[in-house]
Amino acid sequence: MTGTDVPPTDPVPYTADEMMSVASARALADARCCFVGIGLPSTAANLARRTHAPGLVLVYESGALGAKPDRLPASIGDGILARTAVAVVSVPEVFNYWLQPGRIDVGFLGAAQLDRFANINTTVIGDYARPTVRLPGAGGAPEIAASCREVFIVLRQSARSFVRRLDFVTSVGHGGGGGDRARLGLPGAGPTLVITDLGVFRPDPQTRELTLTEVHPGVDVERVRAATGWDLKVAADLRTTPAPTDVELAALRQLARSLEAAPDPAREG
Amino acid sequence: MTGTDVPPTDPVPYTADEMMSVASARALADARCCFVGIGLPSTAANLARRTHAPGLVLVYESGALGAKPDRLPASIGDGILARTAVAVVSVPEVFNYWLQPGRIDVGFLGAAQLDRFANINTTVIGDYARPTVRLPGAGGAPEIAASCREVFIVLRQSARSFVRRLDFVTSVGHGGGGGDRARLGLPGAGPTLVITDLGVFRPDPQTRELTLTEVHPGVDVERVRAATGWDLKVAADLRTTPAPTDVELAALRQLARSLEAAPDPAREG
Amino acid sequence: MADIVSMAEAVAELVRDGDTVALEGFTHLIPMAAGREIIRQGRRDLTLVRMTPDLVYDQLIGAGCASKLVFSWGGNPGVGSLHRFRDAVEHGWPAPLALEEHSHAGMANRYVAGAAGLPFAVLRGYAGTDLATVTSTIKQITCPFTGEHLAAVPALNPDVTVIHAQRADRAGNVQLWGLVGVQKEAVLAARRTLVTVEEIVDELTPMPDAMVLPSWVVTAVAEVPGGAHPSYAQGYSERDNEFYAAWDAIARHRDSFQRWVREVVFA
Amino acid sequence: MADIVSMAEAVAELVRDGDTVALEGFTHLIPMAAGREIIRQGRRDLTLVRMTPDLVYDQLIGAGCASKLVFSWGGNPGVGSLHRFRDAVEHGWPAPLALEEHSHAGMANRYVAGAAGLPFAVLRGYAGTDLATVTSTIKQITCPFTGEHLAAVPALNPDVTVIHAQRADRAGNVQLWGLVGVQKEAVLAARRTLVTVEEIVDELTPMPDAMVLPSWVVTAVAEVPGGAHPSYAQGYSERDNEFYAAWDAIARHRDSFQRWVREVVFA
Repeated sequence: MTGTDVPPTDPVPYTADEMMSVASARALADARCCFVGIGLPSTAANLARRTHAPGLVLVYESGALGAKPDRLPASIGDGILARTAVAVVSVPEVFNYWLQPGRIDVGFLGAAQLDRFANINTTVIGDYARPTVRLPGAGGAPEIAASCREVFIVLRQSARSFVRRLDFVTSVGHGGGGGDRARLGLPGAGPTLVITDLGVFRPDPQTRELTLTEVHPGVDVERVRAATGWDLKVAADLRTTPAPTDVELAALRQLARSLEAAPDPAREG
Repeated sequence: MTGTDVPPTDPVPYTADEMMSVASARALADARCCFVGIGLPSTAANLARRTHAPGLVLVYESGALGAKPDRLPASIGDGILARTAVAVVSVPEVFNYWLQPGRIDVGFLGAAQLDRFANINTTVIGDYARPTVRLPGAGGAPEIAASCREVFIVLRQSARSFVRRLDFVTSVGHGGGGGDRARLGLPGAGPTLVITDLGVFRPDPQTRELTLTEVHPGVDVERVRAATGWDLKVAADLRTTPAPTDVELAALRQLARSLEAAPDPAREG
Repeated sequence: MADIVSMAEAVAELVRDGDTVALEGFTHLIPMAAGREIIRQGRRDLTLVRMTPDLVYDQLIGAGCASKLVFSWGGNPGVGSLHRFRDAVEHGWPAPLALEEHSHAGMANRYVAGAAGLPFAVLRGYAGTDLATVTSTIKQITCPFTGEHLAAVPALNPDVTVIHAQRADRAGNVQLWGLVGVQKEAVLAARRTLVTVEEIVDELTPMPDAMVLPSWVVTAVAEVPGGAHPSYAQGYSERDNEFYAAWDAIARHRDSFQRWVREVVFA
Repeated sequence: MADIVSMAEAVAELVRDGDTVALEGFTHLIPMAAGREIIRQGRRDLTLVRMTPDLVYDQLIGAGCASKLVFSWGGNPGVGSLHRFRDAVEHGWPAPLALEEHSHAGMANRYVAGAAGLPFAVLRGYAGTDLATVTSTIKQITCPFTGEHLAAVPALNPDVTVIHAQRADRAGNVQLWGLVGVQKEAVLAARRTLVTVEEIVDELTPMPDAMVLPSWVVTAVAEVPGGAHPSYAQGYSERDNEFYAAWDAIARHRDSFQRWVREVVFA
């Protein structure tokens, strides 16, 4: 785990990444099924299944429906997903029959860059034809962002990731603001929650601009502003995220240990 | 078996239906795979596998690819097809991935009415909205007729089945004649052979009108003309179909006996 | 998650007058018992959707449950005619029956589009046939890359789909194997789904050529052993070809059919 | 019917300079050994098609076999970047690499159309993204029934598709199970197909969640045990996650990559 230690005001010290994973898992309390990308979303979804949401159905783009891995999968195609799934289907089927019709409650995405309307770039930094950094690209994200009933985004926050203007729109959040999803014919509600290592953001009901609604314990608004590339809106009733409980931390750490020869899952787009 | 007995000029007497089935089976000598409807086509295809074409791949619209039934299936969904198939696929898959791309050499169809261009009616006798006889309808036939590399048609011949004008075009043979399939964008060659209880017909290379090229033993041209609703073209080098051999008859009769509680398969469209 | 209920409760709850109803199963696993339950509960004005109406719809049509049929092949497989279907089409008895008629490929693709949340499907089909002249749900579409003309058919999204399967577990996950037809698509295309099963088990043992429909796309499961008869459930029963042949005589005349409804369906 | 040959013979016969080549397998069953054989045989100017380029295309791109990549997600799963892919795109080394970039849903549907003999596929996709501005093979299409606008993508029909599977029988029927990805579609869409398998057996025992590709749609089968490493073959091997992590260091620099090609591929 990377990230900054939070002062041990709580019984068990925890990292900012752990706070982010716990907050992400909590967000899945009401979801019935979740389309899971690897990395931070997979950690959150598997943590939710191990704590408050044991019935959460995990759908992986590799074709595993209702996977119940007893450790963190090392990739979206980890054999444990097929072996523990309720059903295994082909990749065309998972996109056409399961994602596209809006059967998935929550799509859980990562991002390299995010803008104030929760649009996502995972394609390039710089110009598309002559990029400074070539990122992995779209994968399943454009249609996950389009078709899930709602979308949660989890990423580490900095002025380089929370940008004024995306270099490339890989996946649409709220486009240019209120009403844009309807204009584009996107069926789902789009991003309703963005969770970072600093806090939690929700779109304004009208403008759909991301608003800081929670800061994690020990984080102040100025630190969040410094890590945001636009003029950040802050909710009037800004709250502080409850710190991870001992139970949550124990479950998260057991999960993390379960991934043998652990690569850094956060680096997968 | 129904039909008229042929005078016993051959060692073993046989019926006109048996001659039709044997001639149909022989036609599959060069095919690698065959899309099989139930009834007469199924009898022919299974007879071919048991005699001269043991490697013939049978594809059924129920989703059985490479079925090797050891008896005549009682329906296209007979369990023996799934149990003996190389692969079992869904109905959408059999049409979309196996039939539509032109993977099938021969589509073997039956018909209620046929016209001189080998177009097929299996929908209605009389007016569509107020039919005299409502027939079963299209089933898989329109796309079998469109997409197989070639099509064989087998049916009992009479002036009621070989008609001047179809009451309804369910499946296209050669449309209005030469060039029509290309104009309609139909990928396969269309009907190349029509086999009845009286003889064998092939389309004229230019006009695509059906021409009598073989009569079965004991059948004369006048009898075929009387059972044809249009002015029949007869090939200059009209031949006589070789009579069924003892081996063919034995295999056919063993197949017929294998169908327990045998319904009349010829009545399925 | 699927509720485990009796078939009578499930039909009462899920199948409503005026609904568009699909009872699917391609020769294998036809939900015959559910069809008879719909007759018993006196549903009316149904739009019946099915590739092969088979005996199950011959019975529903003859019993006066249907006002429309969406289909692609209406015969008694291996036997001959569906006499109740013919009587309705040829003579409007017991009620006129509107037809929306496709090919198998068209019907299968309509379910595919329905399952996929698309408004239409594309296929190479119907060209040159008279089907497009009598069926308004067949149109042409042009490939935006090659300019080729292809057929388009609209999605089928039944109000309720009913299928029969071999097994379900107590959570309502459904397992079927053998010839699986168009059942997955018919279930995924529907707003509500009822699955009758041969048995409910503690655990679904993985089987070759099996598919599992997760309980979260199934509304209700009812245990109905033999619920496919005279169709069959691979691993549980054989197709009753003799009954298919015998149906010809039962259905050929209105009075013998009505006697069958009285004495068998309402027994 | 499929020929049973050596992998070297099969690649020599089936993969030609300038071909459009798809090596498929979604994390599971990636035909890695066949990729190295293509490098050894010095193929050039390939259009490489694959949803997730993964290590197999990082290697082919770094070795200079490719002039174009058709793909949807080019990372090292669970690790980070594909450095050879990035070097080709960012610096044109060892050769410029043209990109045709889609989403997973778009790529999957392009294979579906290819397998189905259709010129294009329809999906709900790409709306509002910049992908359509950089990729010419994304267009809009209008539903002829509802007027809705949807995305259209053209069929993918590779000259040759290569996959890895668990087993084949001596007739060349191929069996694979577990996560089967888009392999059936990639095989059916191709003009020629090569399948490497863990083993050739006398008889294919039916397996749960297995699919069989009949030998008449397979051109050649080669027995290559471990041919998916560091990907895996369920029932035969585990994914070598450590190799995926180690690849990051090997591929990060041109010289370490070239040493790997010399010492491992040409060993």
